[in-house]
Amino acid sequence: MFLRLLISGLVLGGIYSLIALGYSLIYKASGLMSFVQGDVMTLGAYLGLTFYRILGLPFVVSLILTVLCAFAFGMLLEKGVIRVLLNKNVLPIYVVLATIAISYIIQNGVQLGWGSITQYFPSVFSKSSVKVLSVSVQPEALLCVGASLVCMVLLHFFMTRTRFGTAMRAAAMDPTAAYSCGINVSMSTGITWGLSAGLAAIAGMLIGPMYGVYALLGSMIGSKGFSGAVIGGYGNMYGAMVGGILLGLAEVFVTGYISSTYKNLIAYILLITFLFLKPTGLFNERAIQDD
Amino acid sequence: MALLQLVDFHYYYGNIHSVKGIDLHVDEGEMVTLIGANGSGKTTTLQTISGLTRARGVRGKILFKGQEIQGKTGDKVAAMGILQALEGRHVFSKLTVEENLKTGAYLRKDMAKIREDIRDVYRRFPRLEERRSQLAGTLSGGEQQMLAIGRALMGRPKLLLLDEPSMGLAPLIVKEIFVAINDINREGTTILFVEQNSKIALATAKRGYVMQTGSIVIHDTCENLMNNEDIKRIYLGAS
Amino acid sequence: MAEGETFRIGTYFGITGGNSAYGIECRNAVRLAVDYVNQNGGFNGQKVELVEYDTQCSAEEAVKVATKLITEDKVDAAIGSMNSGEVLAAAPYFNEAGIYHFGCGTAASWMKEDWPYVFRAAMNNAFAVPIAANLMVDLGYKTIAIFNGQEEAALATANIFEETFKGMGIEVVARESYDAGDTDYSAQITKMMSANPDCILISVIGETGGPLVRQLRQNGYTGIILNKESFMDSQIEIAGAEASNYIAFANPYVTYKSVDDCDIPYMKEFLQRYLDAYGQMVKTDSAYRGWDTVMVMWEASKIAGSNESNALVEATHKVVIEGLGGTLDYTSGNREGYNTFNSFILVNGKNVLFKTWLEEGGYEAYLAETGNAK
Amino acid sequence: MQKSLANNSLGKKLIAPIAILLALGMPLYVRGAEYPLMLACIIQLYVVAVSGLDILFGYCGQISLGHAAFYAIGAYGSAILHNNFGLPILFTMFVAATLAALVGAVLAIPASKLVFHFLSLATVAFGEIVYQFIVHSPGGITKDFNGIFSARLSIFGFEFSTYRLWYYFGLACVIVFLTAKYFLVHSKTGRAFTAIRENSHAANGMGINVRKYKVMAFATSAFYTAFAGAMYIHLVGYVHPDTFLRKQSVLFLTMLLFGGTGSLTGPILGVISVELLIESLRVLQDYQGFVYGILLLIVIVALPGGLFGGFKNVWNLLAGRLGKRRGGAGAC
Amino acid sequence: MLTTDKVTVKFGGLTAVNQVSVHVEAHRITGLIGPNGAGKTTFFNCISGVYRPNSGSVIFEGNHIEGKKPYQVNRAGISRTYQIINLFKKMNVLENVLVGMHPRLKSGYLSDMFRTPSQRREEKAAYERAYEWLKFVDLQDHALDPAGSLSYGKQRLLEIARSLASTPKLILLDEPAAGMNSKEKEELDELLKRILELGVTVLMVEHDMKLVMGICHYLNVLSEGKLLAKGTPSEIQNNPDVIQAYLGGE
Ligand SMILES: Nc1ncnc2c1ncn2[C@@H]1O[C@H](COP(=O)(O)OP(=O)(O)OP(=O)(O)O)[C@@H](O)[C@H]1O
Ligand SMILES: Nc1ncnc2c1ncn2[C@@H]1O[C@H](COP(=O)(O)OP(=O)(O)OP(=O)(O)O)[C@@H](O)[C@H]1O
Ligand SMILES: [Mg+2]
Ligand SMILES: [Mg+2]
Repeated sequence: MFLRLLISGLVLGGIYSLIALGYSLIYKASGLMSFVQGDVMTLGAYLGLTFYRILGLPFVVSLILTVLCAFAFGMLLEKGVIRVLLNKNVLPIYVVLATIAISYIIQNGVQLGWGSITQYFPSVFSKSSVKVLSVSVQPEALLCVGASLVCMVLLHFFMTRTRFGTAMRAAAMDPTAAYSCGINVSMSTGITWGLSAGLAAIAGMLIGPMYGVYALLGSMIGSKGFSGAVIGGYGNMYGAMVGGILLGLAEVFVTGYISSTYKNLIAYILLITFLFLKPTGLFNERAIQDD
Repeated sequence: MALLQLVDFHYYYGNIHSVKGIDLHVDEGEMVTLIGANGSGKTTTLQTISGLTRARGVRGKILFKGQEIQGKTGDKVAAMGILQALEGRHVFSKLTVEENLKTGAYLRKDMAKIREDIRDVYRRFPRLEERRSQLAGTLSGGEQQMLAIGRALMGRPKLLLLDEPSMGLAPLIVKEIFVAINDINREGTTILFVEQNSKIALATAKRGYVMQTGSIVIHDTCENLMNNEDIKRIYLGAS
Repeated sequence: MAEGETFRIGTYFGITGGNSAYGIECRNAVRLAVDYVNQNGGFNGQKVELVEYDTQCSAEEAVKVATKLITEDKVDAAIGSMNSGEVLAAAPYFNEAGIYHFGCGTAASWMKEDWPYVFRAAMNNAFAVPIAANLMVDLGYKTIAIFNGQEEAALATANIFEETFKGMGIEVVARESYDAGDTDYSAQITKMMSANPDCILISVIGETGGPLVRQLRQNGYTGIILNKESFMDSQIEIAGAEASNYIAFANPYVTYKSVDDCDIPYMKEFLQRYLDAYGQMVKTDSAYRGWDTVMVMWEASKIAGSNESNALVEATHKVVIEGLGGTLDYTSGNREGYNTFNSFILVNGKNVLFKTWLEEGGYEAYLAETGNAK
Repeated sequence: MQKSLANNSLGKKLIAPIAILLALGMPLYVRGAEYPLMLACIIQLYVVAVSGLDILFGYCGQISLGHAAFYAIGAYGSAILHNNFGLPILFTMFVAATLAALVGAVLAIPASKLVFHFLSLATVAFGEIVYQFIVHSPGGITKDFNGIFSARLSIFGFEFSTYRLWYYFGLACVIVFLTAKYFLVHSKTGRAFTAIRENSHAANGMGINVRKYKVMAFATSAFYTAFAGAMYIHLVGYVHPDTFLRKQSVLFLTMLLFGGTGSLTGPILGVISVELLIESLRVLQDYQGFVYGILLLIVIVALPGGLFGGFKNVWNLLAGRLGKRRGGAGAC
Repeated sequence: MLTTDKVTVKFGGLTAVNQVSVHVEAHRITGLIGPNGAGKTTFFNCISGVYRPNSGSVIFEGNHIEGKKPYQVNRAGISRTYQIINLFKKMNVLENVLVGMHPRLKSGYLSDMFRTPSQRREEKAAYERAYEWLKFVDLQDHALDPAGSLSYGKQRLLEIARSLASTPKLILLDEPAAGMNSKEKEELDELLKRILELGVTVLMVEHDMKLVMGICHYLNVLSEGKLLAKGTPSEIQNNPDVIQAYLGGE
């Protein structure tokens, strides 16, 4: 049972990580908190479903199209809503609330567009399961873990080592000064939101075949991903990954060895414990001025 | 032709008319200062040139090399070669000193030259080199001021705008800063700066504008300004 | 009430929110049924008019809506949500106001209250339990694991199952649950499987069934799955046809892939009507519940000869009609229509009567196919 | 001159809120309009809840996305105390609210070192934890996912059996709570709250025990919201745990921001407009959630100062002194 | 009045304040000068409770105050202004001063909430006193303006008024003249003298030598975290170490 639980925990953690990365990216590169990541994932799953199942395009093509659409959506969100709010110099809570409103819109919008019944997302691979250490796992799940690993490394490198990444962080800290250094702040935050929407869409396409696609698919996973991001160190890419996995393992082991009743409780207790005892998370990330 | 020219320039914060129609020009290679009492609109003017204020509040013309730049966003203006060291430092608090400097050179591609320029800044402000991997937010007030100036220099501007460069600096450093400003100007960078320490400002620059409650009241060479009785009384102190 | 006026039926369904798929289908069927009734003389000559509200699948909204229907819209009768929690919240208001009311949730709880104005024309999970539990006896199974959701209908039903199994000498070796919104059940499944039960009972509501069965099979469970209700077409789609094999349940009715799959004439007629009106097949059994509900009310109005609430209530106790899932008989006084049902097992995408399946050697074939012979 | 600075009279400030509430009571004079009356009652209890949140957020600057937890503690606490121990209702309401205030204080002690984003996350987690405790309660005391029933309000044997009667009770609560809020925020304590909101480091340097005041703000706010929760259960008679999901916390915040923070009138305007919006969207059925989201977004983007801020601006414009526009409720 | 004994503050490997012992005489203006990054602000933060010194002690009127929280230090009678202006920007000028009076007001949570008669009396008196403080720094005309709308120089004055409002025995000023022009500096000079007349002791960090040399009774010079020199202004002005590290030769 231990091995089985371990593997399910890792797989679940991989999914949380992919979402967590998006949250961390937004926070690190724009200093903002968004609640919409989980729902963008839902949207991504629906888009993927449309391209892949309904229009019958090949998976890779559907994936690329979905990510592009999500990227555009993220950019649009930033340009049409977030930027407008930031320009008005409002409190950051308005941005949070705006993302919550957007998540309502997505949740209700996909129901209008695709109906409220759970949609079937066909498997990507011909094989429905592969064995990992004698435990059968869906290939999509492995892909999910792989994707989050790759994204983690890429994003970490991008944010800390590249000029553009540093510029993004700078823009998050002090937009006025960033402008005066020649950084197109609006563009850089736009790209950030686009990227994290793209990430969420990848997650959506990968978990669609596992869980089916429905309007509230992303809402719980979204909150868990968020917790993962904070536990790891909000704004740190490695932290997001490790936090997500930790959360996945914690949930699974609590269910396995204690009771499924405490499965969700444990996630939030972990979150609040970290916030109170170590708000900088496992990776001791101090991304943005927040004091 | 003037490198920078403001024609009948106004600025409004909502209904507050904070700059009331000024004309100002800076010629290529010149060093010009803008002095004036608190709240007279100096910062507003500089920030508007850099495209950092709200475009909605602006009336009038801002010409750079004869081209209208009014309404361009900050990054576009920076790309044209106008860089500013902001009042109140505005360092990137969670970036290290060195990352701050590199960000200053964001628009440049020549890595080798950038590294050279970083060394140059460190030579001017050895203090910064000692602190190169410290987060900028934890620097002392004066160190942040040095960093802000250094960062603006990193962009190799055509026109450098400095807003109160001496604020919070020790007397020794103030002198050094102005020596540096002179050097930079001599090396070909045009400079427009705002300064409360009018004595040193007038001693450094060639021409000066004096602002009062949003208008330019006097405009003359620094030499003449230093001998102006009103200026002496208000800005240079009795001594 | 004067002749010629309309008979107003208020409805409150969760049209948006968590389980809205069910609310929407049910509402659709209610609309269909009302059209049918109106074409056929209405309620004692009165045209039926629907006053519809969305509860967003929330009990608080259900209470508000109930108050509005009663005091503002002054409806003559009401049909309520698929979600038993909402019925539980709203039904007392209708009962207190003396308004003829039908709920569509399947939980046992709200019919246990002493609310004489509150009826049901859908299955009561509690009645299905012994029938379904008997399947275990038929198969000679001794141990079972239970997996349930936390919503009223799912939880209460699982509890009754557990009681029933205990009474039959069947051991419950594991009991697991999940919360609304969870997507991943692998840990619970692992835990249940490590208890090595003969069979797994799932008592979940809404859209969870599909992904759950999929994950059960994914994690290597090949045994028979006992479901608290029929495994509907929408769920088969998600779970995949292969994974949905060998799901057994007791229920008045099942869903069909196409109209032709159905060979019960009355049901077939209804399916066709629904397909014509909405351009798609009925995917969940909630549509059946909506239709049956209106038909029972209509019959009651005919018996009563009046549309007055108390008369309707009284008349309902005399109603015996054929519903979509067999006989709806209210004469026992428990305000429930369906009192007996069939057992089915889902084999190769078809719902086969359990008895038939056993008799025709289905079980042996299953053992051979899955290698589960003990 | 100083005097007028000190006492910009309570009477004047309370006129608007009370007038609005009385206007809401219009149905009182119209017979048989139960439904609007019920809405008016719900609005009243939301006003109490949102005013509580305003003390915390509008004045003290501490964000909470978990206020539904306090609302739940009030509702469940009062119901359980009344159902299981037969204590009189008004008393159980106060006990439950006090309990929530204690919980709020305990939460605030570690939370007081967190700021904006991290604080809001901590409150989200807190809200979820309380929800989890309700649905998986020890001994099933909350009846878990089923929700619980409780009696309608009665005081000293007098039953508030109709919405009309309850309305007067609600009005009294609103007046008491708003007056207390007014006194509190226009005092040393209130100034300390605002100072913490504006700049907690400087507040600390000015001799304000920041943690203590944050704890006070949390506790006060929790008391208000929990009391509203208790009002709710004894108005409706039934609560379901899903009423206390994050959605509810967001609703409180939405109402507050809709109306405008840091004022007496803002929460009232916010509650009324959001409630009416929800009511009027009901007819849209399938589209209501979608349209609600869009309207919400539009209001956030177009009117970030809230309605009160918006009204104030219009008023200033009319009074021809827009030039003197102050920081005011809107922008903060 | 205030004595520090070998106060040391370290940030990781960096020793920002190194074994600094100074003494502040009551009813005097004591200056603290030194190059940028010498540790002056850090030293202030140590006295006012923002940082806890790694070692050494801060003794105020015979009591150890090191490690106390800022609000406790304030209550002990030490009040301060900030190098980077730290006002309550959206509160009006009068309210800023009232917040400054916070530790001297006696009313509590419940008396505030129920507005008891004694609370009412106290509030009224507080408003009047706050107004007096505004007159003291000549800001009475701005009483109802939001603090954030004042010009830089006036904001500095308000900071001073706010910190005076807690009737401190010692007031710490961090670069009060930064961003002021000559005329305003002269006014500041005069204000400092009046503060002294109130019986308040002043400890001040400032880079403007003209102001410092003119008004301070005694000077301490920090450099690289260490106390480099101390003495009267004229002694300091002629101290070669100080000239070399800080003042620069003419
Ligand atoms: N954000 C703002 N909102 C409203 N008014 C402002 C704002 N910023 C500046 N002002 C006003 O505009 C006028 C000019 O300000 P500005 O900062 O340009 O002056 P300055 O000459 O740079 O003064 P200082 O020497 O103090 O830096 C002042 O009266 C100030 O009060
Ligand atoms: N949190 C910190 N972490 C690391 N180093 C710090 C921190 N705070 C201050 N320092 C360093 O300690 C030294 C002393 O800083 P401090 O602010 O006390 O200088 P200062 O004397 O006030 O200088 P200035 O006149 O420029 O304001 C500086 O070199 C600064 O970089
Ligand atoms: Mg300025
Ligand atoms: Mg300093």
